[in-house]
Amino acid sequence: MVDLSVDIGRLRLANPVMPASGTFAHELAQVFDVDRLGALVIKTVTADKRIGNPTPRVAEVPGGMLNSIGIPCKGPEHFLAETVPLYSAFKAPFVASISANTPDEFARLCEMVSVPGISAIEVNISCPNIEDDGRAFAMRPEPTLAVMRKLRAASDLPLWAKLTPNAGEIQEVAQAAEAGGADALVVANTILAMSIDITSRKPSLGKVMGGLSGPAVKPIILRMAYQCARSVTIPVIGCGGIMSAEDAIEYMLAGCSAVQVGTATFIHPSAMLDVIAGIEAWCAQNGVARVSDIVGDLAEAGDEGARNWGADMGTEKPKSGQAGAINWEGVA
Amino acid sequence: MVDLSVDIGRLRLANPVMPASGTFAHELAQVFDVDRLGALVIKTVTADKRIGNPTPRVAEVPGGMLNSIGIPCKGPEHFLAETVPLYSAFKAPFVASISANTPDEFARLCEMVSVPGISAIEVNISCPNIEDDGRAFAMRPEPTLAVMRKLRAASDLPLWAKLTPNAGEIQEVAQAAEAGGADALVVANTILAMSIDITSRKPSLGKVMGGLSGPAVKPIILRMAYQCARSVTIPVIGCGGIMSAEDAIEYMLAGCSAVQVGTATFIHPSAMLDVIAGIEAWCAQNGVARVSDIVGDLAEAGDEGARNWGADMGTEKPKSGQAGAINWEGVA
Amino acid sequence: MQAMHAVPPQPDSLPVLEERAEILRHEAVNGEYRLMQVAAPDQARRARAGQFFHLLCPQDDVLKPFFRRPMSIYAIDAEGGRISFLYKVTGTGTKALAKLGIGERLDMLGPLGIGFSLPPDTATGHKTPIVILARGVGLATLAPLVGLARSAGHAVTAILSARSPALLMSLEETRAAGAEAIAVTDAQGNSDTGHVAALLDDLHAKGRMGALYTCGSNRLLKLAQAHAARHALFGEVAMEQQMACGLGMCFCCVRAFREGDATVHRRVCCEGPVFALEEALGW
Amino acid sequence: MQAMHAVPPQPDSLPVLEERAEILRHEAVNGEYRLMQVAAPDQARRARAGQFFHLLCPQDDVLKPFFRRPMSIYAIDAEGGRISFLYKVTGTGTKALAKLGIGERLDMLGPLGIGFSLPPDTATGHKTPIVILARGVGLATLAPLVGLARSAGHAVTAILSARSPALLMSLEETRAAGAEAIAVTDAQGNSDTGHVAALLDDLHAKGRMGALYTCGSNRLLKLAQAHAARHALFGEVAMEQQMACGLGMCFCCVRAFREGDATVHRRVCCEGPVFALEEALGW
Ligand SMILES: Cc1cc2nc3c(=O)[nH]c(=O)nc-3n(C[C@H](O)[C@H](O)[C@H](O)COP(=O)(O)OP(=O)(O)OC[C@H]3O[C@@H](n4cnc5c(N)ncnc54)[C@H](O)[C@@H]3O)c2cc1C
Ligand SMILES: Cc1cc2nc3c(=O)[nH]c(=O)nc-3n(C[C@H](O)[C@H](O)[C@H](O)COP(=O)(O)OP(=O)(O)OC[C@H]3O[C@@H](n4cnc5c(N)ncnc54)[C@H](O)[C@@H]3O)c2cc1C
Ligand SMILES: Cc1cc2nc3c(=O)[nH]c(=O)nc-3n(C[C@H](O)[C@H](O)[C@H](O)COP(=O)(O)O)c2cc1C
Ligand SMILES: Cc1cc2nc3c(=O)[nH]c(=O)nc-3n(C[C@H](O)[C@H](O)[C@H](O)COP(=O)(O)O)c2cc1C
Ligand code: FES
Ligand code: FES
Repeated sequence: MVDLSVDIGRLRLANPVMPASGTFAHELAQVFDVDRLGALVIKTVTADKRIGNPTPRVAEVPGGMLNSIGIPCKGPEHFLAETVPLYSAFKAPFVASISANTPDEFARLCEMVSVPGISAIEVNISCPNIEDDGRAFAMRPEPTLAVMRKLRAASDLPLWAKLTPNAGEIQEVAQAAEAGGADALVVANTILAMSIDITSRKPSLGKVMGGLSGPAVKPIILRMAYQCARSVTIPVIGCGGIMSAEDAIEYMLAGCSAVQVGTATFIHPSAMLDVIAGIEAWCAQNGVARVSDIVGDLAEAGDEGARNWGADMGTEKPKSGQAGAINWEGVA
Repeated sequence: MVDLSVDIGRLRLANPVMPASGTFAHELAQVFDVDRLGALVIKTVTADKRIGNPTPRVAEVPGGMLNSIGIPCKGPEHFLAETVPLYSAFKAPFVASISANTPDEFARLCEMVSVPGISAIEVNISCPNIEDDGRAFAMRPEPTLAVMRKLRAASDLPLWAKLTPNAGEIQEVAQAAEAGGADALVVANTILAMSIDITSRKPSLGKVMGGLSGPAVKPIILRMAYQCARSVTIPVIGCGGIMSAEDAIEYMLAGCSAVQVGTATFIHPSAMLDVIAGIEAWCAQNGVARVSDIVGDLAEAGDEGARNWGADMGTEKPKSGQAGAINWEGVA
Repeated sequence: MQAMHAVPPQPDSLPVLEERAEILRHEAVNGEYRLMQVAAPDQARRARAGQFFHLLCPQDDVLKPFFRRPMSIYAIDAEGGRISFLYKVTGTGTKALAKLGIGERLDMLGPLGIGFSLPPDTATGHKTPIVILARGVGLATLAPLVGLARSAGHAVTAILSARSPALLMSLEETRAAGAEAIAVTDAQGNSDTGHVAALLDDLHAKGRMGALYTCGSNRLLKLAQAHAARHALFGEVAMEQQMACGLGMCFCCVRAFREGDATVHRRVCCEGPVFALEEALGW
Repeated sequence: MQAMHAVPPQPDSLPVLEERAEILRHEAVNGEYRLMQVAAPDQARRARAGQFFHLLCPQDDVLKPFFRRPMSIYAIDAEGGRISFLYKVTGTGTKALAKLGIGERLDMLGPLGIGFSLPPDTATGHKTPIVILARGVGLATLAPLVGLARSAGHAVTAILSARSPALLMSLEETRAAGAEAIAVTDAQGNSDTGHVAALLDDLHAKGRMGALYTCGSNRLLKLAQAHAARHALFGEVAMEQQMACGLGMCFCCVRAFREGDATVHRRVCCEGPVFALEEALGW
């Protein structure tokens, strides 16, 4: 029996797998029992009512998808009256995701939605701050710190800061989010991207540019999750391109306490269950009693071990690799 | 007959396709006549001698590769004595790529290599500036402007500034490069990424993190190339994930005057010839007399046209799409 | 979030299954369309006319096609546990689909969405006669409505439109189900709005048009809306939009609809694909 | 840039071709290795023992495997226009390779790299007798050297090492080529360094070891280096390293070598895969 539970600050999850915001809703309960998930993170809700972006809102690219859904939203009143009762009826912890146009509006919304039934609030600071030329809050450390401080003051619930991979130096943003009072980080949102239909010569998306997600982004976001995990003391939740248990384990070895699965659900609606089952099987096979033990358990880089081709003389142990023989410098 | 020539500032190329730095060398002439390429861009040369990074230096990821080759280099003297004569013997324009640890070292190297036989210098400002905490020059606009000014003063050759996609706001960096005197931009270098072998629990690369290239990055770099092309008046050369003529045409429609092909050459050594032939064929089929005519020739986004499924009543023309019927606002 | 309902909105939307169904038949119907029949007993039992399945077309390199592809149910054999699709080979996804051989398996998610509903009885307590106006993909989507309506006792007239007679499908099947089928084609010059409008006027005059169903053409949609409005008829339209999740979660599949004075977005995958005729805005 | 040479470094490195070669034979040799023969007349004509081909193993979803895979030439039939590979099914690439059927095509880039050279004549003007020390992949890489050396008049002794007798390959072929073959295995307990060192001493004493070639084991490399140094013998080693381009352009395939007092990097793909025995540092 593998212990799959993980702690995200003071919130204990039965397992480390949950949906990514915007890729999950109660309709998935038509396909499987969503209470088997570690948590239920729902689509971002905004302070204002929004219609979302023009269609086409999605496009396929090699190894992934683009989306420019935007955040269609019926506003916080509808959220409190309809959404909260709906999702708090599930047994798995319900995590709201919120966003707003300015730090103050964000804080007011955060206070408004800090109601019973909600286990944590994911604050989607990857969206535009109109007080900073429409740059996303999490593009830079300073506005991140500022908005997180206001959000922290507005709620006693655990706050998960969702970072944007479009930032140049995500570690610094991560540290600012921690300093501002985040209980955990979600690394990360989608990467701004585009594609063009060369036949019509049009951008594939109605809004021209949109967010890339799916397998293509995994190596990039994994790197960012690794950098963030090494830069902060709060838990990091990895999110980007996870399609399988192996992908999730990579994120956990890189230092993530839990993972979110987005795009994979669109291809296989029960992908998250496969990830949970796969993590459990891998732990069992590898003698891991508690999945939390593998968080950050990364070995040192190097050629030895798996790569020691030809060092196969019976029982003699492979010697340490060539890295010892040479002075690796001038790293560029 | 399609006119494939393009102008990169005052340098005319016979066609818009050239190799990306670090993925081409004279050895490719064993496979095909490299004088058929638009230009020959070679591996970055540094001011100091370097051994490069520890092995493993490459890894495969879904839809692409990671590399942490570093810049093994025998120094500028060797470059002038051996490399320049070797490559200037080819008919295609020879483009050197250079890099250094500080702005002054960079400028000195630039002056040193501004010799006959070299048609342009690609300045790889995507590498660490030790005077800025090891951040790449092109991570921010200010150091970009500073280093480009020094480089401009050091050489009369065309200077192509190669930007890093790890920057948070690449348009601002692009504008700084133009302001600093760049004759063209190359958008972009590799995206910092990583992967982990979950069996050995080791990073796949000896240096842990490395640059992602190949099809996976195309939507991201295409977006950056599009943003840069709209932010500057100098030509932009697109570089990232081009595997086919269609990919190259996407970049040109997005505003790129030429393209560089990197990783594709590792899979199919003659990939660049296929891209050239494919561009020519596409132009011929689409009545494009000069390939330079498609640069930036992007139609407006929207549902109409290709997407107007069901508007197939004989000869009647499809009406404008639903975008007209609804007020697309609250874009998020 | 829009449209929150803890219980599925219609009894039609019973729990959804992801199955790897075996292909039983797979053949070209004409130069553009292919018919595919699969064995999927649990899904066939749940399926209703107007619903669709979200098909995972075989993916090749770089996971292309990445998304599933929505495909209407062309025929349901609940007892035999079979479902058929009639699809046009269009792009990456349907081209990959077309290569699947008999005995191979296809990953299908569904049934999804809200199907057709039948019109209320007439004022005199009779079964309302219905008219179906189909073109393009509508020939597939509306096909199972014929059987549904006939077995509920409705008289059915189907106007089937296509570019050429070779592209007309379901003509025989429609007649075999006891419906009248009228074929119009561009090639014969009788498929334009004028001709079809005259047909509808005639059917209405004869008392055979008490409700209107359409799918597959924006022009026919406008025409149907005009006629339904003029005569205050019950009507439905099945809509298309690109889909990612197919389940109502991603909001990519919205289209604009009239709701009183307002224009609202509805998700084709779960609030449709069948919508009230008068509310559709076309595209 | 390192090692600039406008002309190829050896006549061996003649222009390189990318061909889609037809598979003529493809079968399991034992539980680990497979033999594959392809028709590639132009490439076979250029190929030399010790060189390799860079194979594009069939790619499945997400272009996996992404890189080509380097594979030594196991046998060359220049007249018949055929090349053979002997390979171990290891990971993604070789697993995909193993699925290719006879008549299918394999995209091969090559021949690449620098092959084996034969030792200079002895002081007395005789053909120097050579000893081959092979294990693992070395059994494949060194195989064509036997024929090359035999046809140039060299006496050849091959010490073939494996975990078990079932994994020994090329024994019969080696003998058929007129070489002496000595098999040692872990299972029989005669493959450890002590036993092999005694064999080498014995061969040297008998005047049968004038040059040494090795591949496939770091232990055997060290052993060969010690013996070659002690007796001042000519020697070569074929090395492995992960490759991307295979052509010398990317610098991913470096290994460390001794060059006088310095340690330098050389690219296995184009400065090797065959290197002077005394310069290799092992790994
Ligand atoms: C509810 C519903 C039912 C449908 N039923 C049928 C049917 O019974 N028979 C049939 O032939 N076609 C039907 N279609 C259309 C069918 O889904 C498309 O032809 C198919 O998705 C095209 O995929 P492709 O990869 O071949 O084309 P591509 O053009 O390569 O597809 C690119 C993208 O656009 C989307 N797309 C392209 N055309 C359409 C379209 N008409 N509607 C929605 N998305 C589209 C694809 O799903 C994909 O995401 C239906 C569509 C919907 C929404
Ligand atoms: C010059 C040369 C000649 C070779 N000749 C033979 C031969 O004749 N027979 C044979 O069985 N094997 C040979 N090898 C080893 C062979 O290339 C690897 O077994 C193969 O690349 C493994 O690929 P994979 O996808 O199955 O394994 P994976 O482990 O999935 O490969 C992952 C990555 O590591 C690389 N890699 C893995 N093992 C090796 C290795 N031993 N050497 C170099 N790269 C490796 C792969 O190329 C790939 O880039 C040779 C290697 C080199 C460099
Ligand atoms: C269709 C779609 C809608 C999304 N909407 C939101 C959203 O509302 N809020 C948010 O924080 N992230 C949103 N995301 C981003 C995802 O939560 C996630 O960060 C991203 O998709 C990367 O994970 P993946 O590769 O597993 O999909 C959305 C992603 C997709 C694909
Ligand atoms: C193995 C390798 C080595 C590279 N070396 C350099 C380099 O020395 N200088 C440089 O500016 N870019 C270097 N690059 C980046 C490429 O020039 C190019 O920007 C990147 O690979 C994206 O293009 P692609 O997707 O077509 O490969 C290297 C890329 C690879 C894969
Ligand atoms: S396809 Fe996802 S909401 Fe309709
Ligand atoms: S594999 Fe590219 S240099 Fe050797």
